Amino acid sequence: MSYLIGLMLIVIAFLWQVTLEGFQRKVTAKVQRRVGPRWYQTFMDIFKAFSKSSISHGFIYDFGAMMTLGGTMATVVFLPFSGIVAFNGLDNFFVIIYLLAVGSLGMAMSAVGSGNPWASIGVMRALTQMVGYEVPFMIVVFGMIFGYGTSSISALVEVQAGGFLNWHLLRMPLGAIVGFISLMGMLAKKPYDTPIAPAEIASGPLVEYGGKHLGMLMLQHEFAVFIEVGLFVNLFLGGGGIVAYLIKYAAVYLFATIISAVLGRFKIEQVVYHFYKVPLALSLIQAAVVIFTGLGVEIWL
Amino acid sequence: MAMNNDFNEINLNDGDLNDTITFWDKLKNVFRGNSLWMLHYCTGCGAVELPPTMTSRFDMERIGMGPMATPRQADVLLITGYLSVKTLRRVIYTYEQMMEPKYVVGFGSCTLNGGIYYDSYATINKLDYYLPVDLYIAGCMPRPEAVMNGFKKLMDMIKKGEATGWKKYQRHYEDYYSPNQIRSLGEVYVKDEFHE
Amino acid sequence: MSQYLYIALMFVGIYGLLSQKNILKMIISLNIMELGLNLFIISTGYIKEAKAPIILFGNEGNYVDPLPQAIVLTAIVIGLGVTAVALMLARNIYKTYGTYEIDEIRGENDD
Amino acid sequence: MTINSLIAQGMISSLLVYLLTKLNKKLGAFLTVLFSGYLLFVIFGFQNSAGEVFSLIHFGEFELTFMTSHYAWYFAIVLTLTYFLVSFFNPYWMKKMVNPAAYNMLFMVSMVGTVGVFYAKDFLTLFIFYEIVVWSSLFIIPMGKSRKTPVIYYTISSIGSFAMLYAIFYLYHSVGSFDIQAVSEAMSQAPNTYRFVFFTMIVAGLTKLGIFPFHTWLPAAHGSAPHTFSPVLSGGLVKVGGFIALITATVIPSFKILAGDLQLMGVPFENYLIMLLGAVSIVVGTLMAIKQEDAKKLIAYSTVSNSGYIIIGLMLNDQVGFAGGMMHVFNHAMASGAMFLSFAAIAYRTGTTKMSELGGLIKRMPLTFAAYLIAIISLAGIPPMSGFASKWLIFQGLASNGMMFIALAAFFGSIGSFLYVFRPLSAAFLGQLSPKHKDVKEVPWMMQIPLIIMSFLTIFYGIFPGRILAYISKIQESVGLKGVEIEGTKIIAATGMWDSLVITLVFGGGFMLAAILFFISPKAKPVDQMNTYTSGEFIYDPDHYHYAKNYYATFENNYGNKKRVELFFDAVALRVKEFGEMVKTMFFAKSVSFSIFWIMLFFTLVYFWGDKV
Amino acid sequence: MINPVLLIAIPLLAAFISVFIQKLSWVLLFGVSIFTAISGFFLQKGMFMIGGWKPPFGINLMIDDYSFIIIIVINLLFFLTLLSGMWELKKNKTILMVILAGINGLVMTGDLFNLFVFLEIITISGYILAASSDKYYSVFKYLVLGTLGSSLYLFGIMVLYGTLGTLNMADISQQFPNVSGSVKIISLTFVFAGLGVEAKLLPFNAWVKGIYGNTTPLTGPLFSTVFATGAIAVFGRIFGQILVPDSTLIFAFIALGLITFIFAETSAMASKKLRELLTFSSIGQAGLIITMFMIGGFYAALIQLINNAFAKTILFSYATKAYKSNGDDTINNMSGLFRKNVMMGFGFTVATLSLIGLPLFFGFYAKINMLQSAFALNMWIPALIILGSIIEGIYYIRLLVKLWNPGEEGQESSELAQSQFVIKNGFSLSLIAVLIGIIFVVSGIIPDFLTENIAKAADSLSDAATYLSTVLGGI
Repeated sequence: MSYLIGLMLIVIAFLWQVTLEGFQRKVTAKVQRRVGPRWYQTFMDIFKAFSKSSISHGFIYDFGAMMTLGGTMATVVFLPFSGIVAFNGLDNFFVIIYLLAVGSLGMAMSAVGSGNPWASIGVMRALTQMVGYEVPFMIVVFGMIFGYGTSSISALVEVQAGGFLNWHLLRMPLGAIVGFISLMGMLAKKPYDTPIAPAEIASGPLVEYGGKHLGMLMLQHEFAVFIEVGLFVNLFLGGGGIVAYLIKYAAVYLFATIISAVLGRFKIEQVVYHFYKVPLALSLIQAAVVIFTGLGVEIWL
Repeated sequence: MAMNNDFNEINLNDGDLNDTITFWDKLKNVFRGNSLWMLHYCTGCGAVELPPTMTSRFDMERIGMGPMATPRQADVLLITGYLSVKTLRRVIYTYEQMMEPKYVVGFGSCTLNGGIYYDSYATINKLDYYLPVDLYIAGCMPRPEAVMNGFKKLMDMIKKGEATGWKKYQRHYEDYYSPNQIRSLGEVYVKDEFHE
Repeated sequence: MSQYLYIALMFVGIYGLLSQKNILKMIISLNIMELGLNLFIISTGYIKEAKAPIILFGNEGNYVDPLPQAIVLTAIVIGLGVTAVALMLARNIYKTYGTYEIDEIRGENDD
Repeated sequence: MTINSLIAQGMISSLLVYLLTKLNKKLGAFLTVLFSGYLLFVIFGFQNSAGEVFSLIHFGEFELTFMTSHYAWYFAIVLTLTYFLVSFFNPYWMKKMVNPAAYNMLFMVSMVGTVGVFYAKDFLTLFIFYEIVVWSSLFIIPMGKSRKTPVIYYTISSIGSFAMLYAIFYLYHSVGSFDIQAVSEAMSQAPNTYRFVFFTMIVAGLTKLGIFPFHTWLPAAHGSAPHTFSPVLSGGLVKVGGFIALITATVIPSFKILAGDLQLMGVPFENYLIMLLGAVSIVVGTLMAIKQEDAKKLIAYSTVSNSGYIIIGLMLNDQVGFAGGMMHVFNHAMASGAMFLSFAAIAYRTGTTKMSELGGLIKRMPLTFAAYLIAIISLAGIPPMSGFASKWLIFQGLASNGMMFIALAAFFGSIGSFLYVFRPLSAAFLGQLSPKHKDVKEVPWMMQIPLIIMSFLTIFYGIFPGRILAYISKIQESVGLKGVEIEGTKIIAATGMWDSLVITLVFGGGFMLAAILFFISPKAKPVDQMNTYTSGEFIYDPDHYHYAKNYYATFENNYGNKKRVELFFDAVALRVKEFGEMVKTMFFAKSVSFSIFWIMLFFTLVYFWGDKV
Repeated sequence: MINPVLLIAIPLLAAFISVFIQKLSWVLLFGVSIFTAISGFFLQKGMFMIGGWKPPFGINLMIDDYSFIIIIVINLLFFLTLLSGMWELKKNKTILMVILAGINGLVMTGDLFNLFVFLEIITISGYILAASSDKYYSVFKYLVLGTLGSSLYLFGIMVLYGTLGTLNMADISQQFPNVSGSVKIISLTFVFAGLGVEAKLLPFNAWVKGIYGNTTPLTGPLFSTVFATGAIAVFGRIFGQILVPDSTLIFAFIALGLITFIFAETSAMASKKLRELLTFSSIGQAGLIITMFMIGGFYAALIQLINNAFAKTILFSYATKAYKSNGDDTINNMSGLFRKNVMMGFGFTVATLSLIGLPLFFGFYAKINMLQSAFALNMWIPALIILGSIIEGIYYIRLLVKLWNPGEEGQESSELAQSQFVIKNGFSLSLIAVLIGIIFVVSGIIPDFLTENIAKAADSLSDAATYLSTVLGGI
C-alpha cells in the first residue's frame, strides 16, 4: 500500500514540479523583460530528449545515470508531501539527506565515467559546493532535532501546526535564512550554479549527456528540486494542507528564481569560503540559541 | 574554390525520405518541433544576429528554442556565415558529435554559393557538399526577424516530418559526403588531424 | 692537625690534574696526590708517644697501630705500578702524536 | 578449544610458518591463510561464551589469564576476519618481499597477539599482548617504502603503551591487583585516582587509533607499509586502540565514577575532552585526505577521520551513540580493508598506487572497481551500505545529547568523505585508460575472494544492520548500558527511527523504474572514451587528457599546508638529539680537567648540602 | 664442593706458569676459564677465613646466595668473552688470567681494603688491555680517572678505619649506623666516587666513551659485561648492605643514577656509530641498575644486571667484529647487514628487544619488577624509568629497522641497497647469539627457572642478619 502511495507521490512530483519549472522560466523571462516560453515547455524539452538517440561511454556511464534517477525517486517517496506520508515514522532527516547523496554520487560517477575533463571539473565543483551548503543546513536542523527530540520530518511539521506564528520561519529566523541560502546552494540556482556553469565548463557534468541520458538527468534535477524545496517548506513553513503546501512551495521556489535571475555566479574558490563565513556563523548561533536557551522551541508565544 | 568537374551527380533526395509516419513518429515530431535546442556555432558575421533573437527584443525562447553549450545536447547546428576550410573540419567533427535527429541551418549567401568570398582560396562555396542543410535563411546576414521566421519554418518542417537531412547524411555518407569532405580537406582522415 | 696538611697535599695533586695540560706534569700530580693519600693513611694509625710496631725483645705495650702501615705498603706498590703504565702510555702518545700537550693531540676523540 | 591453547598453537605455528617459508615461499603464505581461517573458525565458536576463565602461564609471581566476554568476541571476530581475508593476498606478494619468512611469521604473531589483547582478563596480559602486536607489526612496516616511518610508529605507540604500563603499575600499587573487574570495583570508590588512570590509559587507545595529537604516524606508516599489510594495519590494528578506549571508558564505568565531575553537555568533562579530540581528528583527517596524491596515504588519512567517529561513539556511552561507535568498528574494518585491498590489487597489476599515473582501470579490472565502489559507498555512509547505519546511530546519539560542535565536525567529516572517497574512484578507475596499462588483467581468482566477501558483508549488513546491532545490544547489557532497540529491520533511537530493508527496497524500486525508463528509449551507441566534446579540438594523448592530478586544487588552497603536529614531533626529536650532543661535549670532553671539575663539584655539593636536604 | 679460594688461586697460578711457558698459555687460559665456569655451580656457601685469623682481624671471603649468583654469571660471561675474542688473544693471555682472578676476588672478598687491591688489579690490567686499541690518549684519560677514583676510595675507607677501627665489611655494617653525621657523609661520598668510576656513573664516566668506543672483539665484551657486572655487583653489595646511606644522601645518589640513565640515553640517540651507541646504552643501563640498588629493589636490579650483561655480550661482540672486518661501524652504511647472517641478526634483535623490555623477552620481566619496586618509593622514578626506556627503544628500533631492511627512503626495500660489509669468522658469534637468544625468549615466557635463585640472592642481600651471623658468628 505504501509503495503505491510512493508511486503516486513520484507522479505528483513530476507533474507539479515540471509545470512549476515552466512558470519559473516564464518568471525569469519577465524579469529579463522577455516574453518567455509556454508553461508546458519543460515537458516538451524532457519528452524531446527521450525521443532522441544517445551515445554511451561504457557501463558505469549508464549505470550511474540509472542510479542517480533511481536514488532521487526513492528519496521523493520518503519526503512527507503535505501530510501524505508513504512510510510513517521512516521519513528521518538524515535518511533523506544521505539518499540525496546517493543521487549526487550516481551522477558524479556517470559524469566522470564519460571521460570528459569538463565533467570531472563539474563534479569536483559540485562536491566542493556540497561541503559548503550541507554543513550549515544540517547544523540548523540538528538544533531543531535536539529541541524537539525527534528527527522525523512529519513530527517537525506537526510541531509547527497552529497558525502563522508557530512556523519555524519565525521561531528560528536565523535558521530560516541559513536554510534558504543552503536551499539556493542545493538547487544550484544562479549565485551557486558553479557546477553547471554553461559559459565556463560547457554545462559541467552534463557535457556528454544527450538523448535519454539527458532526459534522465533533467528528470533527476526536477525530483531533486522537489525534494529540496519540499524539505524547506516542511521544516521552516510547516507545510499544511495540499493547497497551502503547494502555494508555499510555489512561493519559495519563485522567490528563489527571482533572486537567481538577477545575480551573477560565484567563483568556486569563493563558494565554500562564502558558506563557511556568514551562513555557518548564523547556523551555529541559531543552534546554540535553541540548544542552550530553548528559545523558539520551549519558550515561545 | 574552383569547382572540379568530376563531381559526382547523385540524386540525394531519392527514396521517400519523409519519416514513415507512424503514430510514434508523429508524436516525436511534435515534441521535436516544440523544443529545439541550438548549438550556437558562430562561424562568420551572422553570429551577431543571434543574441538579439535570444534576448528580450525577439526572445527565441518563446517558440521553445534555447542555446546549448555542447553538441551532445543540441538539435540544430547554425552555420552563420562563411566557412573557412579549417573551421569546416571542426564543424564536421561537431556535427558528427550531435545526437541523431539533428538539423543544419545555413545563414546568408556564403553557405549557399560562397557569397562574396566565392573566389577566395580559404573558404568553401557550397555547404551542401559537406553537410545536409535543412534550411537556408537568405540575406547577407538575415535580420533577427528573418532568423525567427526561418526557425518557425524549420519547426513546421520538423512537425510535418520533412526535415530529414540527418537521414540523408546517414544514407549517402560514403558515396557523397565523405568524398566531398576528403576532396576539400585532403586525404587526411578527419578525426586524427596531426598538423593542424 | 697534620691530617689536614696531608689532605691539603692531596688537593694540591688534584689541582695539578685539573690545571696541567702536559701529560708528564699530570703524571707527577697523580703521584703527589697518592703521596698525600699515603701520608694520610699513616697518620690515621698514629698514637701519641707510641713506638714503631716492631717487636724486638719481649713486647712491652704502647705500639702505634701497625695496620695502616701495611696498607700503605700495598698502596705505594700499586701507585708504582700505575705510574709505570702511565709512563708507557705517555711514551706511546709521544710516538703517535709527537707531543705531550693535550691540546695539540688531534684526531682521536673527534672521530 | 580454549583460548590459551589457541594462543600457544598460534605462536608455535608462526615459527613453523617461518621455517616453511624458508623452504618454499608460496607454501608458507598458504599456511598463513589456513591458520587464519582456522583461528577465525575457532574464535567464532566462542560467540556466546562469557566469563570463562583460562590461565596461560605463571609469569614470575603473576598469573596471565584470559576471560571470554561479548565485547572481546566482537572485536576478535572483526580482527580475525580482516586478517583472514587479507591473508589471501599473501601468496602473491612473496616474490616482491625482502624477508618473506619474517613477514609471514610476524603476520601470524600480530594476529595471535590481537586475540590475546581482546581476551585478556587482567591488565598485565592486556599489556603483554598489546606490546607483542606493536613490535610484530613494527618489523613488517619497513619492508615497504620507508625506514623512517617505523621509528615514528614505534615512538608514538610506545608513548601510548608505556603510559598504559605506568597506569597499570600505578593501579597495581594502589589497588593491589591487575584484574580488570577488581580494578573497576576499586575505581568506583576512588574517582581522582581513576581520573589520572583514565587519562594515562586512554593515551594508549588514542595513539593506536590515530586520534588528533597522535595521528602523525598513521598516514606515514599505512601509506608506506607493504601493500598487503596496510589493510590489516588500518582495518584491524587501529581497532585495538578502540578496544583499549572501550576498556578504560566503558568496562570501567567512567560515566558512573566521574558523575561527580564537571558535566559538559551531560557528559563528564574527561569524556567530552576525548570526544573533542575525536572531532578534531575527523576534521584534520578529512582536510588532509582531500589533498593526498598517493591513494594509500589518502585512505590512511580516512582511517584517521573514521577513528574519530569510533572514539566519539565509544565515549558517548549513551544507548545509541555507543552502538554506533561499536558498529562503526566493523563497518570501517570492512570498508577500509576493501579499499586498501583494491589498491593492493591495482599495485599488483600496475605497480603503482599514485593516482596521477592511473586511469580508466574499470575496463580491465571490473571486480576491483565494484569492490572499491561498494567500500566507498559504505565509508561515506550512504544508505544502502552498512556505513550509513553506524553513522546514523552516532548522529542520533549526538542529537539526543545536543553536542553541537562535535556534530559540526561529524557532519563536515561525513560530507567531506564524499570528496576524498570519490577522488581515487575517478582518478584510478574512470576516465581514459593510459596505453601503458593496456594489457592489465583482472587480479587472479584467489585475490578476488576477499574482495567479493568484503563487498557481500558490507551489503548484507547494510540491508540487515539489525543482526550486528542485536549482538551489540547484548554487549551493552553486559557492560551496564541500555541496549539499542531493534524491531525487525527497524532501528529505533530516542530521536527517530529508520528501516534499512524498506529503504533498500524503495531504492531498488526507484532503480527499476529508472532502468525501465532507460531501456524503453532507443538504444545508445557505444562510443570510445576519447570521442568526447572538446569544442572541436582533436586530443590524442589519453595520459594528459585524463583529469586526475591535484583534483580538488580549488578547495585545497582555502587552507594552507598545516603539518604543524608533524613539525612539533620532529622538533622534539631534534631537541633530544641536541641534548644528547650537549651531554657528550659536556661530560665526555677531550680533556680530563672537565670531568675532574665535575667530580670536585659533586664533592662540594654533597659536602655542603649532604645532610640538609 | 669446591673451596672458593681456589677460584682466585688457580687462575693466578696459571698466570705465573704461562709467563714462563708461553706456548702453554693458550691451553692454560681456556682450561682455567672452563674450570671456573663449571666450579662456580658447586661452590661451598659460607665464610672462609684466609690465613687463620678470625674475621674482624683477618681477611675473609664471603659466599652467600648473592655472590654465588654473581660468580656464576661472571665466569660464564668470561668464558663467552673468550669465545668471542678468540682471534684477538695475541699476547694478552696472562693478563686475562690475572683479570679472572681479580674479578672473582673482587666479588667474594669480605674486606674493604682487599676489595681495593682487587679493584686495582682489574683496573691496571684494564689499562693494558685497552692500550691494544692504539687510542693511547683515551687510555691515559682512563688511567688518570681510574687512579683518582681508587685513591678517593682508599681515602674513604681509611676515614672509616680511622673512626671504626675495622675494615671488615660485616663489622662495619654493624657499627656504621651509629657513626657521627659528617664522617658518614665524607666516607660515603668518597667510597661512592671511587666505585662510581668503575660503575660508570655520570660525573666519573668521562673515560667510557674513549675506551668502550674503540674496543676489539676481545676487549669489547670483556669491559662491557665482565668488568661492568663485577663493578655494579660490588656497588650493590656495599651500598645495599654495608654502608647503607640514610635518607638525604640516598636521594642524591638516586638522582645521580637517574641522571646518568637519562643523559646517557639521549646521547646514545645522538650517536651515529654502532659502538658509540652501545657505549652510551651500557652507561645508561649501569645508571638504571644502580638506581634500582639505591631504591632497594635488589631483585629487579639483579635481573636487569643479568639481562644487560648477556645482551651486551652479543651486541658488543657483533659491533666489534663488524668494525674489525670492515674498518667502519657507522650505522648508515651497514643497512641490511643482518640479512647476510640471519643467526647473528636473530640474536642481536632478541638482545635489543630484551634490553628495551618488550614482552616475550626476559627484559620485560625485569621492567615489571623495576616498576613495582620504583612505585613503592614515589611517583616520579617510574616515570623517568619509562621515559628512559622509550628513548632507548627509539634508537634501538631505528638501528634494527635499518639493519634488517636495506633500501633508500621512499623506495621499496630491496637487495640492491644491501651494504657491502661482511662479518669474517663469525661462527663463534652466531653460536653465542643463538644460544643467548633462545635463553632470552624461553626465560621471557617462563622466567621461573632463572629467577628463583635470583630471588634467593636478592633476599640474602636485603636481610643483613644472616650475613652478620655467618661472618661474625665465629667470634
